[in-house]
Amino acid sequence: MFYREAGDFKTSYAEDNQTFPIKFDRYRYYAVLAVAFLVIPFIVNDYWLNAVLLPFLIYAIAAIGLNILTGYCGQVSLGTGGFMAVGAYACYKLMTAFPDISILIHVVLAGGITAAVGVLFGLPSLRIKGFYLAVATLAAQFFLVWLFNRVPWFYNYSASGQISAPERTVFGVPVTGAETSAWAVYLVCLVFLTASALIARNLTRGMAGRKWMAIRDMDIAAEIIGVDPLRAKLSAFAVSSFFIGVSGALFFAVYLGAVEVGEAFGINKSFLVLFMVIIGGLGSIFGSFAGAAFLVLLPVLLKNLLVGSLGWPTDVAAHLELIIVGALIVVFLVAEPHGLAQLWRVAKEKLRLWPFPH
Amino acid sequence: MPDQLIFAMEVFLNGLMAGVLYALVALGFVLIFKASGIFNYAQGVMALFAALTLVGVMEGQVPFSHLVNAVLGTEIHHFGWHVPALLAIALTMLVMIALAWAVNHFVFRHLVNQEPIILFMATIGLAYFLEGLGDIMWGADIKKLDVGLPQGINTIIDEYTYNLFDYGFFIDNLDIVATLIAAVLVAGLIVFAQYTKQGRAMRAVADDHQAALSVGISLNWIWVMVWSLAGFVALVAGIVWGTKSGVQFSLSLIALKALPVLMLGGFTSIPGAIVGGLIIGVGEKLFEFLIGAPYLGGATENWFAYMLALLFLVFRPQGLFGEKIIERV
Amino acid sequence: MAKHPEPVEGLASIPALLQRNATQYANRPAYREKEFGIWQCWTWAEAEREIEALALGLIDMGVAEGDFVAVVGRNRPYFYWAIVAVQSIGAVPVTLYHDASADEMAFVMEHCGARLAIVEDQEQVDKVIEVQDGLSKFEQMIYIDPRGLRKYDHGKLHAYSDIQEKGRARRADLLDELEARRGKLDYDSICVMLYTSGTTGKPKGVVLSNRNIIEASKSSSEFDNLRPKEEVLAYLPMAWVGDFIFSIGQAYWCGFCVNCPESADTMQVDLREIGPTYYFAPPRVFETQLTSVMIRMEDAGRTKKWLFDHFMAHARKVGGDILDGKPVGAWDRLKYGLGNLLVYGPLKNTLGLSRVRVGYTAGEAIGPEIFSFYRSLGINLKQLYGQTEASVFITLQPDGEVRADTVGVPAPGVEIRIAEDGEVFYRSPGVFECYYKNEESTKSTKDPEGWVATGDAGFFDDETGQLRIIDRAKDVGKMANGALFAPKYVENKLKFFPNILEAVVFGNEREECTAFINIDLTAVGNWAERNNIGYASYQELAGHPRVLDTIREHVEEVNRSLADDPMLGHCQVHRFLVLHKELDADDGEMTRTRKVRRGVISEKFDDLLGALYDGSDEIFTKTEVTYEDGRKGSISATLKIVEAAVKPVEDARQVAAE
Amino acid sequence: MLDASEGYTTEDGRKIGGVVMEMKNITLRFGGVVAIQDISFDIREGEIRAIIGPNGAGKSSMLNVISGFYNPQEGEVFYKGEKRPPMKPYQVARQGIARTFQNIALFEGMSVLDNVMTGRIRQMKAGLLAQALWKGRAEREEVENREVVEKVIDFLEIQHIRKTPVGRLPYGLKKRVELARALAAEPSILLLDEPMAGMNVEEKEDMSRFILDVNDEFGTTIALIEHDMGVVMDLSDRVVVMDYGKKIGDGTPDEVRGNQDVIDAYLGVAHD
Repeated sequence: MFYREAGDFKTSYAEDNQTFPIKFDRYRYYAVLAVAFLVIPFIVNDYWLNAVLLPFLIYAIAAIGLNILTGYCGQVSLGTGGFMAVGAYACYKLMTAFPDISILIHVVLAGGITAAVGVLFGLPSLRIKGFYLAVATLAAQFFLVWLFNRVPWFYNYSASGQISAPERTVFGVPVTGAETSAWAVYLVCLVFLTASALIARNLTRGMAGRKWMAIRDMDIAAEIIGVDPLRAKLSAFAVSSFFIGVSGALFFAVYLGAVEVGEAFGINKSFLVLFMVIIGGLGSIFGSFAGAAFLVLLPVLLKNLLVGSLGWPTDVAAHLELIIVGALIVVFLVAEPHGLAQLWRVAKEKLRLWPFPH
Repeated sequence: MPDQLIFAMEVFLNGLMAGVLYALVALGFVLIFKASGIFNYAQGVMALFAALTLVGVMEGQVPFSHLVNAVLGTEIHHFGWHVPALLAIALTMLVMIALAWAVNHFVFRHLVNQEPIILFMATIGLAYFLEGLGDIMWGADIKKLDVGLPQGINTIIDEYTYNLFDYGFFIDNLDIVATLIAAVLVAGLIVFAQYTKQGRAMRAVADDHQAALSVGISLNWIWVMVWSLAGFVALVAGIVWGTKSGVQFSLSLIALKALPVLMLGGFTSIPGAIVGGLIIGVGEKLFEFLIGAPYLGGATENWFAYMLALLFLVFRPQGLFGEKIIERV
Repeated sequence: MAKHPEPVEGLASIPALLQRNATQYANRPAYREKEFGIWQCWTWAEAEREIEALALGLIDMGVAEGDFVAVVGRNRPYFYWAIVAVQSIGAVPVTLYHDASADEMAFVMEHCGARLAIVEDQEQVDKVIEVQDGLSKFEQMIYIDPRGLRKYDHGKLHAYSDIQEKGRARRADLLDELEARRGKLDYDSICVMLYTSGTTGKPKGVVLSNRNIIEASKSSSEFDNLRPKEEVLAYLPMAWVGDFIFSIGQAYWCGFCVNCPESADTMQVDLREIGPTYYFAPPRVFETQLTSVMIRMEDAGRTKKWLFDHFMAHARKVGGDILDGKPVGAWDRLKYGLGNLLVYGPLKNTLGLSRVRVGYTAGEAIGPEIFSFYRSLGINLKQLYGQTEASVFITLQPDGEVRADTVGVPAPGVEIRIAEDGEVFYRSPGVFECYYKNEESTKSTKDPEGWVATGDAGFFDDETGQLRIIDRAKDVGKMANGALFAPKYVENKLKFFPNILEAVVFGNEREECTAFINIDLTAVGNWAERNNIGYASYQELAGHPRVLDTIREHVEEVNRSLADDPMLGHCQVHRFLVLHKELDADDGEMTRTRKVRRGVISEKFDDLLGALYDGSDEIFTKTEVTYEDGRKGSISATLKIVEAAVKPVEDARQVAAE
Repeated sequence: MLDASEGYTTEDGRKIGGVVMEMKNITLRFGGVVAIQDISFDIREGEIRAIIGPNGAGKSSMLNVISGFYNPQEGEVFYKGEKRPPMKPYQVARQGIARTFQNIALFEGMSVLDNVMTGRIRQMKAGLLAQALWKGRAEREEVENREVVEKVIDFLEIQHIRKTPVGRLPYGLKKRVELARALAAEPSILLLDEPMAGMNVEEKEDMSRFILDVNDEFGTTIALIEHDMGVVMDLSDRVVVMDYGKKIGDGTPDEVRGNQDVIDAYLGVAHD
């Protein structure tokens, strides 16, 4: 309905395979960026930051990561929580070991380390396929959590066995520790998310992405036309784990501040992120955003509705949430396996064809 | 005879028993997987759900009382009667069958011919749903379950072993009973699968959906049946574990243990499930006893099974008893 | 005697204009073609280099001044370059319809004595090879697409790119020659020779000078103030004068960009992508487009349908007036604005017409319904009247004075005279030089004062002062009772019904009028589907009683409207039949521009014609047809003759007799 | 048999070069089953080489050996004069051997364009980092290879479905897309696995035209297997005939037509 594509033609391949080939989409994207960077920082308050924005931004990064592995390369992983933990602990060790290096660099390095670990646990993927692999990744999940739990070196021998982020600043503004201000924290995560999305987009629209998707759609054929399965899969694991590591680092350092590995990065975290990807849409960057937003907002809404408005006991609300989320997963897998992203796509097509039905 | 070895033997025996229970849960997976290609992650939660329901029925709890109270502001909790164990078990079984029907009717009927991984993720969703449902029906608090299974140290073995190497093995009666139950169950299932009409139909379906259909076997019926069977297995597992360590969320984590068991045994083989279960049970107990506790700070049971399965898979992807996969173009 | 305007600033030829654009608009796009998934683009400077290379190559091949060069292909930059290149070396381009049959091509090429042919691909090459032995002057051929031509003998066959390569290679020593030749071109030298499809007889070669083309382009461009930033989509046959004027004359005069679609069947998509600002299409195109819009809206959801109908109704009410700048109430304007957001805007967008600033239709009369539909959307669609001999423009409709039933006021520099028998004569700088090798028809068409007979009958409408065309002058006959007989006028009225694709009305020298009718397969077929009427073929559908009823209603409606017009009241159709085959250019029943060949048809179907008058109520007939692949076959059918009610006209005889 | 060194000229005047690939005494077994038994033949620069035979003759196995999907237990493969060590399929592909599949193996989740682009793997070497930033080599390669691919798309006349997801295409078009993918690799040998399988006459004609055009335009060496004898005879320059894993004929279509064993095999005379 709002699309005016006449006269919007492409004279170069660069234009043709840009991320938003349609003018209208492009402008809408710019608008969103503008609001995210220039408006929200001025109006964001602590409640919104901690209840909605931060979790959304951070989970979105994780979701993008998992989507690359599962949605694009077709390798299902239940180890997300474990890998986030790696990111978190790597970041913690770096922060404490090199206090005067910028936290931003630490976060990126943490991602790098996670990527390495990811590759390690990705190795079996050459031999194991489908949910055999999924189950195998559980090994990563449990082993890593156990590792950070039991080896004191990781939590610097602190009595509590917890890790807690010391104060670090970016351009003199504290972004971790007790003295942080909402807008700064928000911006840091936003920057990481934007960067992640762009990188992911570039990878998935290029040869790397094609190799991954080839493996996903038909691994044997892919190998016969020249895709090295091991390298393709490992690169997927690496990239995916990198993003997940970054999100883990932010989750710990910027969001929670103090973490006990068991509860922060347990198996449920793995499932949560997996659900985000399924509900959002496998094989779609936008889907990762949608899924993250959805599963972050849902509990908040339920809580406000049931507990806030109706005054139900919180545990009932929590149980209801489990039921709803579980049901949603099934519903999406049955009704719309491609998730919210597909719904979005369809809606867009309808708008483009308006007023015609097809 | 050195103590170390004796302790090891005790650990071994305990591991064996734990293994039997793993095998029991694993069986639930195998049943469903063979018949419908679904890898039912929710098996463990089903066990939890079964146990919760059993307790609820026995103590005459009002289902959904929390929810009802929350909505209507009422204060209802119990009907005030107590149901004898056996009847309660029967009732619970009915609930499990109803559940089996619902699961097939509302979920998997619509997911026929989907890739296994999709089905798998669906069962994860199902697991969440059941967990939530169980909690909201019966409340999330830890419950004691007692259907009159013997518990406590088995004095006979204790004395016998004491006379043997003047050290009495601690073997819990419950474990012995459980082992027996499991053994019976396993035997029963095998007999069922091999010698009954339904069993053969089930195996036919497992081999080839189309063929099964063509000889007039109703897939839906078979699926409801296997889900009910799985429900039954879950119920038994629920009773045993519930009695052992109380009915609580951690119960559903046993299921996760069953996964490596299956990866070892192969998803399609009943004997595989049993052998796998024993290997895992014994393996993790011994590993913890010999290496974990002394050198790694303990609690290695959390991951040993998975690591073992993972390494194992890398070298034999189809598991111990699984069929070999030949790739074609 | 017509005055002979002289070139401004020495812009005496197309090549001269090219030189100007190459400097003045060096980096503005001159040509775009959809190929390999994107719009390949050439600026004026680049186009100039391409053309120069080709021109040099042609000289290198030995093409002499005054040679005729046949250009056969669909709209592609390469062919436009070829035309200009040929001009710049003093030779004469002759454009041919690329869907012409081999012997049609043979006739033209032999008539103009082409030495060289520039064609598109294997298909065209084969066609020429098939006939080349019969061509006395023909020597060589240049092709653009090498696909499948590898194994051909390249003695007399050259690849376009190779010729250009040679040209570039020999630039140093041939450039002077080229400039010399280009320098000689003036307003009187021949710009192009176009063959009129000719509704009767063999095609005639219309010789147009640079004066004709440039003056016509100049004045018409000023009339609609076309600017360098216009975008046009070149999709109409290159052999047709219109395309030559729009895509070369005006494009070079104004320096705007010509866009070529990827292929005929992607035309709609490409149109939408480009979104032209200056657009021409024959009524038929608008017709089919409207039909498809309506069909697509049929399966729209309820609300959508309602929105559409509601706002379209409003558009019909005020849309035209708003476009003509007439006073319209604020509320109506507001509502129209809303409609524009919800319906018109998206609709125009999907049709690819949202950027159209000036749109023209011509060649046939357009149905008032169709016409007003597009205008009410806010598309500035206008009519013009013209012909090859006039370098297109005779009359044009000025913005804001647009009517469905008139063709506008005389174009700048054009004088018009109406003969007493109603035939329209005109005189202008655009008037053609002569018919090539055809003295007498030149004489018969163009008198010494330079007045040209259009062959159409018409009159100036009193209220609007615009010209109104009734019919081909020679087709305007007298009926037995002496009343005026204007078949085309009636046929158009019939064709305005979406269900009727073609109509041929007879009645000259006869007591009463009758008609052959072609149904529109898309429209009627869709109707049939919705009323679940099964049919296997065009023929079966055409014979269906309910279809015949519908057509009869249409005919009777036309009769009623005719009855009100004293001059044409006697042209009411008394009896008609629906033809068992679609009239087709391949069977010679229509021209390539899809004008009905009345003569041919009445001979070919004389049995049917007989039946229409001898009162029989059905007739069996057998007709030979040509299929796409050239094979011949024959179809036979029994056709019903349908009676249509007519409305008596009072003393029409006197009116006609006066 | 022709001498391995110099080439020959086909009756339609195409110059056929030296040997590109030679199979020497290939034997392939699956467990006990012998799929290919001691077969030798060669493929020459620029020719259309066909391997025909009744179903189950071992044609596909042979193709899979050439494309490195199976490694034969005995025998040697010489490629461009050098003995080819046992290698992974993707390594073979990167040597410039592209193929299509009997039952189409396209990537259903990707657009036609992306599918064909995957054919360019060999040519696109930009590192992960470059791709992540979409700068320098990655960006350049993307455009350059897109140009090549578009030429192929244009050549096979699939422009109109460029951006359609492969999953939605009819069978005939899928076959063409698959050919496009193989062609995009600019292979030195193009292997076609039953290119006409399951096609109607019209589609077969199109496909044959494309195969000939490909060989004609790009001089691509083509090795195809097909059980439909008629088509093959018109297409190919030389034909290997297999039956029950053995080679029973090799030579020009006419020579093969005359061969008694071949006739028997096709008329299904009982095997002893």
